[in-house]
Amino acid sequence: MSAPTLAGLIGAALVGLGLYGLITNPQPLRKILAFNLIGSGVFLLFGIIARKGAAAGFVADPVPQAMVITGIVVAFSASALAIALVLRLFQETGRVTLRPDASAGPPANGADT
Amino acid sequence: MHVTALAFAATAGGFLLVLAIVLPVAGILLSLVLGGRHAERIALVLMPAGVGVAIAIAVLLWRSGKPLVYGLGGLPPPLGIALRADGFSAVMLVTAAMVISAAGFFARANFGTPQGVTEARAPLAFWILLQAVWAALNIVFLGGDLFNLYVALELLTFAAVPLVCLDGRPETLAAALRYLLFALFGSVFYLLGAALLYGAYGTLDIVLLAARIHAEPAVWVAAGLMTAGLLAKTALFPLHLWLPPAHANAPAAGSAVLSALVVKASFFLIVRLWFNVLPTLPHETASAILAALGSAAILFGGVLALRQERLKLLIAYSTVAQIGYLFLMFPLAAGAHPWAADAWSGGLLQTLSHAFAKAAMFLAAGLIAESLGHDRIADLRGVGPAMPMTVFAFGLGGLSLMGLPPSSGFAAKWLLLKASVEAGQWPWAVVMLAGGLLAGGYIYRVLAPALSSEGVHLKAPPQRNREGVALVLALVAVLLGFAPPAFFEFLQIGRVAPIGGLP
Amino acid sequence: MSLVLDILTIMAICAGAFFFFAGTVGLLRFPDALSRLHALTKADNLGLGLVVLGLLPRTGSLFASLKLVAVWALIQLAGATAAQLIARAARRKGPAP
Amino acid sequence: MSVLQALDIGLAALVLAVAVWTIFAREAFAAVVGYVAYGLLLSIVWVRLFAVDVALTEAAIGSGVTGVLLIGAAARLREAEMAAADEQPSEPQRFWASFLCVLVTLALAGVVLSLPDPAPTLAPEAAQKLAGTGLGNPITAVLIAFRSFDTMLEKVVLVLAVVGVWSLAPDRYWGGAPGAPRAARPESTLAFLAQLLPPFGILIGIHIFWVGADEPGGAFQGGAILAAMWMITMMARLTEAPPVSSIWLRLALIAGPAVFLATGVAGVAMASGFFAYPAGFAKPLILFIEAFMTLSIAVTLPMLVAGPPRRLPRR
Repeated sequence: MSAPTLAGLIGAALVGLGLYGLITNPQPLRKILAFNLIGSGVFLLFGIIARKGAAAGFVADPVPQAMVITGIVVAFSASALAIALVLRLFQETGRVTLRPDASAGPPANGADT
Repeated sequence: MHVTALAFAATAGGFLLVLAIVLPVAGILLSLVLGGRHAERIALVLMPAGVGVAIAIAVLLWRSGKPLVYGLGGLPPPLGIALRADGFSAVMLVTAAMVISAAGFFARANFGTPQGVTEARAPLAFWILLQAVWAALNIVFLGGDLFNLYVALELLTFAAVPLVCLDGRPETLAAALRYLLFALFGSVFYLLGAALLYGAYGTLDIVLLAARIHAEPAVWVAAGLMTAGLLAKTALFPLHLWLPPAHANAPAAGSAVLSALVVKASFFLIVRLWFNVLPTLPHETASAILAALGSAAILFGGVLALRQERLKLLIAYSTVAQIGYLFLMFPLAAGAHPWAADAWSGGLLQTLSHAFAKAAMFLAAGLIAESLGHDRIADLRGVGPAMPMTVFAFGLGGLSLMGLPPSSGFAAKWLLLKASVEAGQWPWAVVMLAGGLLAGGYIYRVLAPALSSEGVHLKAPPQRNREGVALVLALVAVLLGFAPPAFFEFLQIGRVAPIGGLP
Repeated sequence: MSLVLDILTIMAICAGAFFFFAGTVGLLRFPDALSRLHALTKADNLGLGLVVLGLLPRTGSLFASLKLVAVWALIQLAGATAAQLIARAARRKGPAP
Repeated sequence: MSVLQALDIGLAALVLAVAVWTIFAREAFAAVVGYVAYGLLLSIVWVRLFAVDVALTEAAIGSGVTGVLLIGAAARLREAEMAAADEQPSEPQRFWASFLCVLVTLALAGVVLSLPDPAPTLAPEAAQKLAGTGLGNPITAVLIAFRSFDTMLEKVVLVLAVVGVWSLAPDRYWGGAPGAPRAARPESTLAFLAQLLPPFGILIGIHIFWVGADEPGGAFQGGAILAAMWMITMMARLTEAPPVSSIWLRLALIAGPAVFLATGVAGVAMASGFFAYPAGFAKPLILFIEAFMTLSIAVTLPMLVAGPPRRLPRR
């Protein structure tokens, strides 16, 4: 049970757990949390591939590790945009729900630019 | 390996590929710093230049007959990233440049910075996001590395989501949030598949992967995850819930770009994945599943479009249906059969014709909604005589969706039809005909009241040049139907002959 | 000489672990937020101090030991501030949290 | 079963336990607090995978700044939770979701275990090309020299996220400043921390950026620490966010990607192509680009946490 194999199992479990949270939890904030969980599971996967790819004097393959750093920053900006949307939705409607209300389209009377 | 040397000789026109990306990215950065009216001017200057670069790439590719390649950082893959342009990407580059330029010129009236204000929120955001969508599309069409394509997909998502809720109404915020969650789910599963491919083969470059991949569990799971992720972003049938509210609520120019191009980017990657990365994989079952989902999308989208009371929602559901046609290409275009080339050309032409036709229809619907103050289909009586050019553009676009003879939609569907009959897979043919009937149904539902002769009161008569933009797009959708056979050979450039053959 | 240092390290780290354990038990057993905070901050800071003390002889260079002490000082600072803020929030929210 | 293996198994169990808590906790605030702890535990897992750069990034951005974002949102959304209580998915939906997730997990675990153990790697190529860049840290070399297009794009993604967040503001607030205004007399203990910490934080941030060329560290990690220092002063109301229309803020936001793009384009003339560095000048150029990247990150992250503009612009 070397560290990479263990981390691989954790990564797979995190992806499954995050997917469950993303599907079943109705609250958008919890869905964003679940999305971050899946993201960290995927990055763990890159991590063990890097560790198993240790060669040429490096303790790990630098290319997937660089991808993980880029991935973490992109995942953060995704969470930032999603959180800003949730807060604005809460500010506008007082509720935070993804359920489309009756008129999912533009209002019947307002001119739509 | 001979493949590496052959595939990565940086061709002469390589720098054009870089220019196609640097222009919009520089535009984004300059527009944010200069702000105000400069953002609009920068965008309107860069767009024609971008169309020129895209056409130059297409001409160069046509003359060389081989995909253009450019290694970034002076490093060939696998360590560096390569940009590749083949027939499909060159054609999509030109389409993206034209549709975005049209949307930009159309949107000048809605998103001009008002007088007396140095800078307003919606105009600045719109022009930056429009250039960002364009930059992301160019990178998706030219990217040669799967992780680079992941970052491009994220750039596309961050540019498209704020476009949906640009006017800030509550239902647009809910639609944008649902779109963002689906898009994030899609890109994280795409990344998961890419991670598995890197773990198995040590590279993420498309050409190198194609040479190394053979059928094994890791590749099947990776392909399944990546396809599922990309299907969520393409809004194919079971995963289409986010599309109608998102595309219907965006501003007119925004929904034209979203429906015509943004949805096609992830479809482009599915084609890249199954035809360029995994040609050596037995694909019968996967293609059958994709085509079955496509058929369900055609029928489901068509029926739902028939039942909509708002014009923009009807067009959005028609997008869900027309996307289904694209996936009929997978079982027919794969394999070294005589009809494969026709199916490939048919699928690509359907992508182009839907891009132009749907952009024209959304712009026309935007004009109608502005002039009448609403877009309820029931109350569209007499809008035809009042706004002839707009309704004519809408009708031409509808022609292409229905697949009636003079339009490119007809040529694309005819090629797919011919291929499915030759291949003996007749269910796809039946579905296509049913889809055509449904499309006819919902287009008729709009045109019948519109062309009735009753007078209607227009709040504000539409501007002539904006109607012209919608009409030009619709005409291009029709003219593509008369494309010479050379055009279809152009589409074949860079297409990986399946089962182990490489260009 | 190194034997004495080793014994010192083992002793210090065991004591530190014990204080961490005590802090956690305090967190679980004590009735209200303020007493839990009390248990946590006291036990954990002391525990951390002992663990750092135990590790000091084992670090190779002086610079690494300074880094360890800096880590301990920063955690003290952050811990104290956080405890203050939580205590103020708990008191403002009402007697029985 | 060496002690390290025991540590690994314990750590793995702890990470999974906190992750389960994050998904199944009843209250959103409790889940978010669990997520921050989960992020820090994950950083230790990254250290065990010999990825110290990634551990730094995960701790600073993955759980630190994301944690601030989520805690702020969870605090504000507490009262909205009651409304969403009635939308819990039905039993059959829950069953099918868990069935699908178990399937995905097992397939993934099976495939991950079957991946070749000495995995095919790009380490030899990276080592060979590392000398050309004059850098010691291979990850910084991959980020800024070999796959620089990814990193530049990712900086543009950050700028775009800021534009997206700003575009969510109501029209009347455009030109105003996001976040809370500066308090007249900030006197809480947070103000004390916000006065004492930043000098050390800025020093450490710049050190981590500078040392990133040869040791674990770099622009992202250093920039994140500098961003944290600015955020703590903003949270303590010692400083306030600049207005959205301020030219300096926008220049700082685009400094990173703009310099990266300009150097890349200059590479076509001076070196062998786009994003190529002239032979002898790789390291100074890379540090030059990284300096502006650190500045951009140190400004972008707080702007993303501060959110859209919330105050009227001062005429």
